[in-house]
Amino acid sequence: MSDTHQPSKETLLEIYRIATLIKQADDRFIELIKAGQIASPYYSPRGQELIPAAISVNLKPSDYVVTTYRGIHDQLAKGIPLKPFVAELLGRATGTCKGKGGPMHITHVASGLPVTTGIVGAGLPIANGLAWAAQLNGTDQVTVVNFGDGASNIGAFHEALNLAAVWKLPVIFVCQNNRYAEHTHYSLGTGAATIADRAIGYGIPGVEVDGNDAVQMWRAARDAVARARAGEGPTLIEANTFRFRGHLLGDDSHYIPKEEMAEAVAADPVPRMRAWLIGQGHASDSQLAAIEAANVAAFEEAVEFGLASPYPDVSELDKDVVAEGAHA
Amino acid sequence: MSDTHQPSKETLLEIYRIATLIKQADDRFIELIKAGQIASPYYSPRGQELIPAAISVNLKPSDYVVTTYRGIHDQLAKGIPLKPFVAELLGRATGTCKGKGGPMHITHVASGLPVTTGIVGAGLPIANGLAWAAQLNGTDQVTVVNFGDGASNIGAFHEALNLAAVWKLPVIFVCQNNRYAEHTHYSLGTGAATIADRAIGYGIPGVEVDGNDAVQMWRAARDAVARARAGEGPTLIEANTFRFRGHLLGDDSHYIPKEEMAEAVAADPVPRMRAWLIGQGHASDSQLAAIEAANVAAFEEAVEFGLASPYPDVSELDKDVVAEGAHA
Amino acid sequence: MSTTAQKKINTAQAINFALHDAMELDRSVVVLGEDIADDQGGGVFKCTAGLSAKYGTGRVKSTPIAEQAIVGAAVGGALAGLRPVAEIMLMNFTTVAMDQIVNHAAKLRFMTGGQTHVPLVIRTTTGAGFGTGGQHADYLEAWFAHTAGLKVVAPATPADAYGLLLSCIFDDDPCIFIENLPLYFQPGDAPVRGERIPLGKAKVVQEGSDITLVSYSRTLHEVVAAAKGLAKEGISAEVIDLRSIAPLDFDTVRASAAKTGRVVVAHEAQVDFGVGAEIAARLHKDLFGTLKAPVARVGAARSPVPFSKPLETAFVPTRERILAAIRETLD
Amino acid sequence: MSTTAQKKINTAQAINFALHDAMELDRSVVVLGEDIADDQGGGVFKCTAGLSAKYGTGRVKSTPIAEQAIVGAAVGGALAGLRPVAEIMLMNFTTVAMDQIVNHAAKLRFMTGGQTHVPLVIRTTTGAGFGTGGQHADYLEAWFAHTAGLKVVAPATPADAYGLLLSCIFDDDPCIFIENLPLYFQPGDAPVRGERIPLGKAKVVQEGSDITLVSYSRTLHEVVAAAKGLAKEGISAEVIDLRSIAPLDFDTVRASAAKTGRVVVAHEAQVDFGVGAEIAARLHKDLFGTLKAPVARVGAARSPVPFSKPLETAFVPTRERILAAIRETLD
Ligand SMILES: Cc1ncc(C[n+]2csc(CCOP(=O)(O)OP(=O)(O)O)c2C)c(N)n1
Ligand SMILES: Cc1ncc(C[n+]2csc(CCOP(=O)(O)OP(=O)(O)O)c2C)c(N)n1
Ligand SMILES: [Mg+2]
Ligand SMILES: [Mg+2]
Repeated sequence: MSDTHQPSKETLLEIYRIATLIKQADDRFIELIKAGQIASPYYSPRGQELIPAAISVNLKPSDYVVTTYRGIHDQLAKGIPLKPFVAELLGRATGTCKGKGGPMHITHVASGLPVTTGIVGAGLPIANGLAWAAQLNGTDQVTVVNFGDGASNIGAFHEALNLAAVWKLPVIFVCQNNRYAEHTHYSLGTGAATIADRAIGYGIPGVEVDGNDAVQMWRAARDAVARARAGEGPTLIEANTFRFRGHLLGDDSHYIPKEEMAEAVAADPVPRMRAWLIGQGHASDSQLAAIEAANVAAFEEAVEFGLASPYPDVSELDKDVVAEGAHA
Repeated sequence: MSDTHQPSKETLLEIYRIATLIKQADDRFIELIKAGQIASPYYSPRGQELIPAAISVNLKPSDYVVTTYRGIHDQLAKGIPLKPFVAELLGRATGTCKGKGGPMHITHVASGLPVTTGIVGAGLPIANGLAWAAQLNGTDQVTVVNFGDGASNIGAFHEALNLAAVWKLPVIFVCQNNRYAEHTHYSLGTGAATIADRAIGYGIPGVEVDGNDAVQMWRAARDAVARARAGEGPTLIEANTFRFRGHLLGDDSHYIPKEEMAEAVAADPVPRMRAWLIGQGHASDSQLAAIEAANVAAFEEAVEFGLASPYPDVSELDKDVVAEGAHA
Repeated sequence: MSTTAQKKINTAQAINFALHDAMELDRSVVVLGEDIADDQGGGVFKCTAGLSAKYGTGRVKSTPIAEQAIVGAAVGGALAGLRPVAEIMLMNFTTVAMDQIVNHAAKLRFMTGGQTHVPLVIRTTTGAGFGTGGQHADYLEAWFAHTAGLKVVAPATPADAYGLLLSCIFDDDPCIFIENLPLYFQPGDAPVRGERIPLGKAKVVQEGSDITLVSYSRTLHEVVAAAKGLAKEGISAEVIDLRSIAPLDFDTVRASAAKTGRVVVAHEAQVDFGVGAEIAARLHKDLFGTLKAPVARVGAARSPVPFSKPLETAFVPTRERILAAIRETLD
Repeated sequence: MSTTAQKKINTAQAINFALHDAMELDRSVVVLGEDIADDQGGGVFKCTAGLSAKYGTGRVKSTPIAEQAIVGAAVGGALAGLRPVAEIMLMNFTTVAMDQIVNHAAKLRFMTGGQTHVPLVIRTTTGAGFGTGGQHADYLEAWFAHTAGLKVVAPATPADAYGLLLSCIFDDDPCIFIENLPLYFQPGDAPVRGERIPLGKAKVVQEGSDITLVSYSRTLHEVVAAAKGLAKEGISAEVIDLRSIAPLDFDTVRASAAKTGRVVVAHEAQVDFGVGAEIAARLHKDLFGTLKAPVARVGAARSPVPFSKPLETAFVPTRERILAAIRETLD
């Protein structure tokens, strides 16, 4: 509350660069899907861009980020290279996972993205293991694991937070609370007044922040990262946000009251941050436009790369099931 | 704290009758096991007698109690008939489960004991279902589910408390916190300062009581039962207690500091309650001795019945797998 | 057969009808699962649409994302006299609830010496084809069939889905009811209202004399298509839809195999340690020395379900792979 | 063979030795599970005794009762370069962690296109005989063997337990290592220190010419005893210990079956949809027309594990039942 520490201008611009890249990527993917280029359910992160953008500027390349089916924002923020990223969404052999993983399971180990799961809650216990390895090896690596409000109701959440607390693991649990789990509103699925309240049950700090406010989000991440690096254990961050495009593409969000949606979209965090940056004198319109244009150019190059890439050969089915040379 | 409501003398004597029956039954079972009459691991509830005794006087026969492998105290308190109870521990055809369930799985539907599980945490989600049926059918049945401190760290605990909260189920979660989960001390397995703290994460009342104090325990149970019957939803009770005889028979409790054990045994709740009843003038020594003698007589009759009962026929293996007449 | 049998409906609708009819017939039928009430859209695949509007949110409950809590509530409800139908959105998510299913639902009748029983249905869907990748399309029926106390049912048509689901709901033991995602949208003959299809009875979809083809769920349609192709070549295939995997209607399979002497079993699950193995083992035992060829098995590739379209297409037991196995068996 | 092979140790000790040797050899080997550190007694069956004292509670961690968290931590650790050995106290408790095992450990190598792999071992024990009833003694190996990406190993002797566990720990993919509770206490030849037994290789325990008996884990000992009895009658049985169920050393089984023409498979798991089915299906296919009798299968009764002693005794595949199957096969 009384924390007035501001990120530097460079940091703010980097947050904006990432957030706008996410937004642009999302728009472009939806075009590709509508054009029949991606044959898969797609879970848009529109509306949640600032959360990973403000976290990632606190992370090192060697830190880990674990995420879910709704994860392109987390992946882009962590710095996944665009070409193999787009190629993976397109199911191409040049994708990060050779096309075998797909949109729900984009991983890129070299970028610190070792696991992306389609199973609600399952990333949390795995994040503990990554953090345990870091703790044991004496590296200062931090593991950030992202999940939704709905995921906070599944058993794996509870087991993971408790274990992390008892083992004092350098892990940060980031609940991206977009108020809905598929079609179910927070209040119908979750007994807790706030997800952050649940931290009490593990004896760890629980922090509720406006995930759509870059500065607040940045501060919460900064503190949690510092705590983790100092060996003081895990933090639970509840980042309040909203999901603009339904659970998955094609979902018309009929179960969301029109006013709730309208209000959220009116407060769209990316344009809001843009206006704020200019208003605060952190950047000029043309500076930001240049960032946006650079993003678009890079992303288009990646789309071209992806579309031009071959599909994996059917023989790939037999590969990577177990170590080469071993029996499946 | 300021609650000075006292159970009636009759209620106190009934609590004592049950508690002492549990203690006697436990002693007798251990004799039977040592004599080779029961071929099974045995999980003694010695030290935890007052918890179910003080709960059960608040329950109706139609209420449900769900418990675990460490459950004979809960079953006796709920009023399981002694003969088929003992016979089940002895694996006889006359047992409540025809000898198929055994010590870890004693159930007796007619006594409101529909499920006893050997899987840590698994009783909690099932208790919700029993409570849901009562809620739907408009009966005022309450479901009490017992589990240990260790169980509060498993996913099923979390999922069950949250669902019960959201559905406002008439269920009472009783954590019998005996400080150890097998050989692991509370502090090594549990992040929470108290298990009761975890209630906050579900938006329900969490009550910590001295489970070895009959009056405190009785009050906590009374309130939770009233709340459940009134349709106000679940309560989490943390009943602090201790386990005198290790995790299972044969365990020498080497992992428990000697002083901790000595202190707990010195405060043995059953003799303590006995002394208190006499000291408070609620009963005379001879009155209590009569209760004890009646217990012993009834229990011995049950042991005789059990020992004289036949083992189930091997053909029972094919029965009760699915409904009679259906294919397994 | 009533005239409704002329109409076409799809499997998602058939399931919806069965749930409506069961709930109307018996107050003890209750439904629970993620997003299943109408305020949440009546289920992600709309199978439960209209139920909460008609029967109330007491009997039709959307749940938190908590599969252990869902199946646990169903088990407890069943112990207390309800007939819960729990939806586990996708079959891979049953992995979260295996303890409740296997250690509890399947066993409580036996472990209580018959004092209790657990009349619950777990509806779940699965199947490759929609680009969902490695964690959303597994067929795990062999696990459940391996577990004493569970029934396992996997319809291939809307009418079967309707009639088998009714039977599962009114069965007194736990049933795993396996739906298939692509089949939800495929039309078929409408069922006769209220008509239950007995569990543990296979259906001879097509009689034939040269070879027996055994399948279930979506793969059955590939098998039928393969059989059509064979017919043009003058090969007469008998096609059996198991419908129930446990209990297995082995009598029907054996009788057909005894007649044709050649058998191919096809399913979308992994071949190794799959349902085909059980059928092959039994056939070779009961018909020892009389089969004209070994029982052939066709299933998915030995890998997790892949994302990329060409891989996903090759992963499932395609018509071509089924045909190849048939030809080898006929040789 | 070194002279240590003369000494007798039991399987609990053998496992303990393997863990000690692996931890000494490689810093990346870590161990976790309920009560496994020395302050908690070194494991309920003492298999991990002395590890935390020697290697510290960083590498040897007692955990909360939270099987999803245990396996999850092992998966994550494995992704980050550790070789975690997770103890799931009893095999029935793997049901709580099936999502981590099946949807994650087994699949991540494939789903990441080979970027990652998950070199973890899940040690777990099971088996009837100690009156633990319906939820503590199931054999679930067929589930895991049905899952692409998992290895499944089930030793029958202390020396095998030692050598196979070492191989599992240093294997680059996830292994399910199945121990047997009664066998923990049965002495056998001590292993040769450091000697690994390759995964996927069966052991011909005894050569013979009249019939092939295939088994693993505790049931192997019943089979060996049965074979001894047969020898007195002049019947020569070849006994094969699979040791690994996945990958299955089918070559060894087939070669033996080709020689004897008769096969009985025995295991403590359920017969239906069990490991025996896969072996029977493959044998009949590969040796079509050459076997002298159908492959027989012996397993547990078709029920949950019962408590009462006479039922428990009859539940498991007894020597008598194995002998009966052998005689029928020899007929
Ligand atoms: C164990 C499991 N149960 C159910 C699902 C189906 N499912 C996928 S996403 C989702 C909603 C998750 O909601 P939330 O955690 O709030 O994340 P969000 O999608 O809003 O980002 C559900 C139920 C799943 N993938 N895994
Ligand atoms: C899912 C599961 N994991 C592990 C076990 C083994 N186990 C049985 S009792 C127990 C300890 C339980 O401790 P607590 O919940 O405190 O209950 P207490 O025994 O003290 O009454 C454990 C780990 C089990 N039965 N189920
Ligand atoms: Mg959400
Ligand atoms: Mg305890």
